[in-house]
Amino acid sequence: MLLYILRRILYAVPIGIGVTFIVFSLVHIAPGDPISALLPNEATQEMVEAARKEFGLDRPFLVQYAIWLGNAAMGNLGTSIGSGRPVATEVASAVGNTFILAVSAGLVACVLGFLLGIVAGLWRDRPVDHVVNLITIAGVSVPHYWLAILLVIVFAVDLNWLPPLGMGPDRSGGWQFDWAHISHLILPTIATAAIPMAVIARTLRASVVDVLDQDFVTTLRAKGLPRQRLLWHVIRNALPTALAVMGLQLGNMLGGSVLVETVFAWPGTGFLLASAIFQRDLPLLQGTMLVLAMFFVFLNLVVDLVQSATDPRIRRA
Amino acid sequence: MSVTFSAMQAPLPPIEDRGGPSQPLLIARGLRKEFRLADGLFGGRTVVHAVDDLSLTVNKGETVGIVGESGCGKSTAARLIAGITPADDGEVVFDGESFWTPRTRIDAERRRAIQMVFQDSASSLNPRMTLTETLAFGPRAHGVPTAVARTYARDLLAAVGLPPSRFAERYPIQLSGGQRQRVNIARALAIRPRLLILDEPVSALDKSVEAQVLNLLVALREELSLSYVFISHDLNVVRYIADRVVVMYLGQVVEEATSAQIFAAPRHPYTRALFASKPSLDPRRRIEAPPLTGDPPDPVNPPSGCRFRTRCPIAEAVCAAAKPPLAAAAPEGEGHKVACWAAQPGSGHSLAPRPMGALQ
Amino acid sequence: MNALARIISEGSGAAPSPMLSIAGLNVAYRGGAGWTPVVRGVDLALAPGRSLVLLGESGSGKSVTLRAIIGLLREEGARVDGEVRVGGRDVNAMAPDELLKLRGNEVGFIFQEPMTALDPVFRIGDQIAETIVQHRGTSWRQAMATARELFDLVQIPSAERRLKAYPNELSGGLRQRAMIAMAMSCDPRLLLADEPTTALDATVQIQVLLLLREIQKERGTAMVFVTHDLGVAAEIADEVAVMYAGRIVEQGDAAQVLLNPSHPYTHALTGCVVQGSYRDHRLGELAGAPPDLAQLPPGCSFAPRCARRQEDCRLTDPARRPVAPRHDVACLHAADLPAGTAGGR
Amino acid sequence: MHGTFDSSDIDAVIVPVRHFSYRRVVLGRFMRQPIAMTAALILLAIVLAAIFANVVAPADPFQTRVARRLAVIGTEGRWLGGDELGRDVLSRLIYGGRISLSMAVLPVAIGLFVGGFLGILAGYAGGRTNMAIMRAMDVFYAFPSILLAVAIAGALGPGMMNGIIALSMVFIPPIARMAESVTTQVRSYEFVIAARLSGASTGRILREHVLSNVAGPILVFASSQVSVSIIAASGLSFLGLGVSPPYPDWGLMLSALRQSIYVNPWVAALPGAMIFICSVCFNLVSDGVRRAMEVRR
Repeated sequence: MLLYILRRILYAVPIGIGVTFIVFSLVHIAPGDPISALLPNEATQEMVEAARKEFGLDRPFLVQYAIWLGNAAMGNLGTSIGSGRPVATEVASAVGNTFILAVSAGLVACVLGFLLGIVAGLWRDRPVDHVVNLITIAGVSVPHYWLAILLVIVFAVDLNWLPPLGMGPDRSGGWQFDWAHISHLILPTIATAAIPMAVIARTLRASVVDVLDQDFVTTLRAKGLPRQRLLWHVIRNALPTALAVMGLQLGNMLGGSVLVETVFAWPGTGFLLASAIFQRDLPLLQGTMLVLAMFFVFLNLVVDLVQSATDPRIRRA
Repeated sequence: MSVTFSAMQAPLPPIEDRGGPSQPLLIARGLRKEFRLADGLFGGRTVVHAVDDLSLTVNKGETVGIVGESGCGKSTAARLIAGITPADDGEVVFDGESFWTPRTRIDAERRRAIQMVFQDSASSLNPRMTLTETLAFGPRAHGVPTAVARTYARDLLAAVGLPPSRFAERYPIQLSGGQRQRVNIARALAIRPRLLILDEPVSALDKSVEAQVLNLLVALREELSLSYVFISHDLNVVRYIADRVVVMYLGQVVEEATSAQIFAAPRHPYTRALFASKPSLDPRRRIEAPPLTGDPPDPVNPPSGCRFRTRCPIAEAVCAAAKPPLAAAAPEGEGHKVACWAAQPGSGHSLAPRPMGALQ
Repeated sequence: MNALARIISEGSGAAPSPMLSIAGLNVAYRGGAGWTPVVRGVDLALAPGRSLVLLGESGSGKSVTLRAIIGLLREEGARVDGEVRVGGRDVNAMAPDELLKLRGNEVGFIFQEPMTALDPVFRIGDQIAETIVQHRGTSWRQAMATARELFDLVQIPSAERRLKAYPNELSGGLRQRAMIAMAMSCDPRLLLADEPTTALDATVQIQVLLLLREIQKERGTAMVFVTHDLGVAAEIADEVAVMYAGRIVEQGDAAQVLLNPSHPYTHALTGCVVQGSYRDHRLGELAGAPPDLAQLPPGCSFAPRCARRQEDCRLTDPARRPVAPRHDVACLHAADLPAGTAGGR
Repeated sequence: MHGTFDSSDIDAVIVPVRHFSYRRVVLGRFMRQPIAMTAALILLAIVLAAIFANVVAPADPFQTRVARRLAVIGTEGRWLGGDELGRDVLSRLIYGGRISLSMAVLPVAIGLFVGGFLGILAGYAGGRTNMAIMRAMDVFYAFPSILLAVAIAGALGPGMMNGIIALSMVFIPPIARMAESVTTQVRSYEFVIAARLSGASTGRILREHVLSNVAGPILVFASSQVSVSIIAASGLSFLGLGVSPPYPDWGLMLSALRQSIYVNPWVAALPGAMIFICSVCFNLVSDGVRRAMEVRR
């Protein structure tokens, strides 16, 4: 088991390196001289020369990559063109905000998705299943940024129940556990959770149906086990798949947050990324991407390990 | 319906006999194959010795049966001989000419000399092809024009007992298991091989259909002067169809003899146990106690020395020390070989015959 | 029905009430066009402590009949009618909770493929213990102790370690032994086994077969054993019922049916058993394949393949009638068969 | 004649099905699903309307009218309202289908070709080729999909081509992974082994045996990605990474009309509704095809 964990971690290393390489390449696929992408337009000739030295832009591509990677490992992600502040600082302040949204939306998506999936799978082809199917088809198909706008139209503009923008009453950006803050969280949570919830539900339904079709379920019935015990077996068998899809969807929420945070002006990494794109602030884009992608790699690793811990069939592999 | 292979106009020329009747059709020497399972942290050490030093000779017109339980390596052996699975070591000589070695590949023309029929009749047929398309594929690959190959395919169907008027345009899903296996046999024969390797061809069939297919195989061998390597776990089937029998256990050959010899007087304790495990069909003469206890060991960590010793009723210290060679069993001499210390003169096993010198 | 009554009265003189009785069992599944009959009017009776082998090829309805005994089919969407009585109570009329008490408790079930029939993510010991806790209401610890004893009964070595193993960590033979332990865990009076040795290697198959025979005799458990293998049937059966196209075509004492088959199908089956060498003889063949159950021929469903068919076979579906004491055959021309053609030739 | 078996009895078992063609069976099964068929027809209508937009659309999508700025739904000549420049929203929605649907379908098509090719190659070749290709795919897989598209498009800058390139990069890896796994499976089937044994060339085996068996599942998977693609593509436009104004595109329209939700909320919701409808329909069609291809029993 320990060996297995080690191997999974070891396996994640080349993936992580590949990810950093792609992130690094982003600046170089941008049209024009990378130096102009890395510095503000009004940069002086000295600044250009200094940057050329610092980033090793006169050196071969791979050396540049090594220098950049070394800097990134030390926490130096460059300087934001837009704000002039270090990218690391910008990202650090945004990560916490995204985290709040991700946890809240993740909880909603996992719990609802899990319940809907199990119910639909157990009552396959019954009315409940059809209703869940309707909900989840809509869920996987909905453009979440549009859903966000709809929610704002209905609950903020029309009904005036909930605030349309921001993450709190003041613009400070701090988080507190009170209604003023929670009310700001509700709409972004729904918009972020919609697609992952539907994907989790659909995957879990398929998984439950799959489990129910297996021979051992007949054995369980032939043993005279009551329904609730049967349910436990089914859930336990569907669990590895459920965990895997949940982890993956949690990661995908990071991607979806770019759009939802933009709509709600939620000051997280997604919002940061959108403004980086809007201002063509490539160092900021690069830094944010690096942090998010590395987190995703880490998340995948955790999911993998948790999955293998819950599935004895792959424990020895 | 009365189409037979001999009357059929085959679009492919037969493969010329080169070595003459006394030259064995197939000689396989020292075949070896390891499968690496999960990799360890730095390169794997979990290795399954699927086939370990297998040698086999098939004479012209002969059927060699390979018997063994699941995991004994008999199916791997078949794929090694046919050259589908690359071997780690060994070579196959076909009619006096090298068929493959670990370094050489087989060219397409000579490859058709050895064909296979598999156990799973369903996955052996492309579900998207009609029977005509399936049977025409091989000849077309060898340059036969499509129209000719399709006509030939219909004749082939007739020759294995499936009237083309009703079967030619069918898909595999529309056939029963026995019918599919007939098609598989026809497909293998379509490019006129000289050796057919049959890997458990009747194991998945109902008993009543099994007999049909076995009779077909016997008739075809006669008619087309084929040779067979017939692999099965079923002793009765092997006994029926084979001239010579090879018994495998955990990747190694433990006994080899003519069908008559081995069924009359099995020498290896595993072969004996295998025979004794076969129910009698007579409720009045039942087996009282199982001849062996336990399951075959994990092929990942086979026992040292003789691999059968952990289940062997006559195992002694010498059996753990070294692997017994496959050698002529003393009294019968010619042709009956067994890998057991109890049959090797002077091996140190208490049941071993005394060395030849001492006897005279 | 009167044939049934006769079997019951003759079955075992001292014990008049049968452990199992089936009367007029019909099972149909929903097919492409309407319902497809899979079991067509099966009558059976089995006295306590006896073993009955249901013998047949794929699609003969033998496994379906077996599943009907504990009412598994209705939950799978099949249409079932007829009477299935276990210990005198009609299974098809049971309330759901009564059915739960029957299954696993009074009736044990062993499946063909222990790899897929055991839950892959639960430990073997837990899967046995949960059955015991469910039916006996013991504590988990007690149940595990019982499981431990059961492992001794089915001769699994290193029981402690094996109880904690997952199904994929055991060999095929051990898995099937564990399956038997599970089926026996509540000391059932009736054991149902669906080809329990088919997936096993020859040397392991005979071990499991003899173990099952021994346990069944020692504990006095009645058993219905489904197989396609005549040899297996010969090893374990007190009585044999041969099924073809959803019907029992021949039934009687094992020795009678296997050595003196009276139905042309049974006769042909015994003739198909591979024996000897090709040099000596050609194998007996049974031409064709079983009929499509959705489109059964009129009359006797074996008639199209029958070597002895006559005109009336295509018209009349034969009922079962005795040809000897405790030996029934459903064939219009059973009497025409030469007697004592053991082995088929 | 071999032996005594009577071939007429062999046939007694099987119901003869004449001209059983896989494609026709699948098509037949698809047409028998009312929901999937309705979705397919709606999609067809939207696509046809987009193609023949110059005939169908009631007004010029570029013509601004100050008087009709943010006109409400039902206004004469602006039946679905007017946008921030007074252009006809209905016409822009119809024309918008051209860019929005192309940006959704093209990346998946590219992903299907490139990913399908790589996956089949990796699956059939196995060994090191497989390792090299699939590990490279894993790296792209290690990004949340929309994030990767946003990052690449963000670096490349706005423009329809850039958007399509960015999205293609997103769809190649999952399609390759899918193609690899089905090909690996098909390759292990005995009919492929038998074909190899017959001496047929690799190209012939791939063409005649492998492709016909992997194409279906890969296509179905790719079709299920179109709905993801349409959401992502319009998302890029929404962020200003797709086409530039004044070209009509649903994502771009949504982004522009978002500013006016306090004035004219329901008109603002319309472009999103189009994205949603198309996405739902693509999903339903894909589900329908998958169900039609499922082997019964």
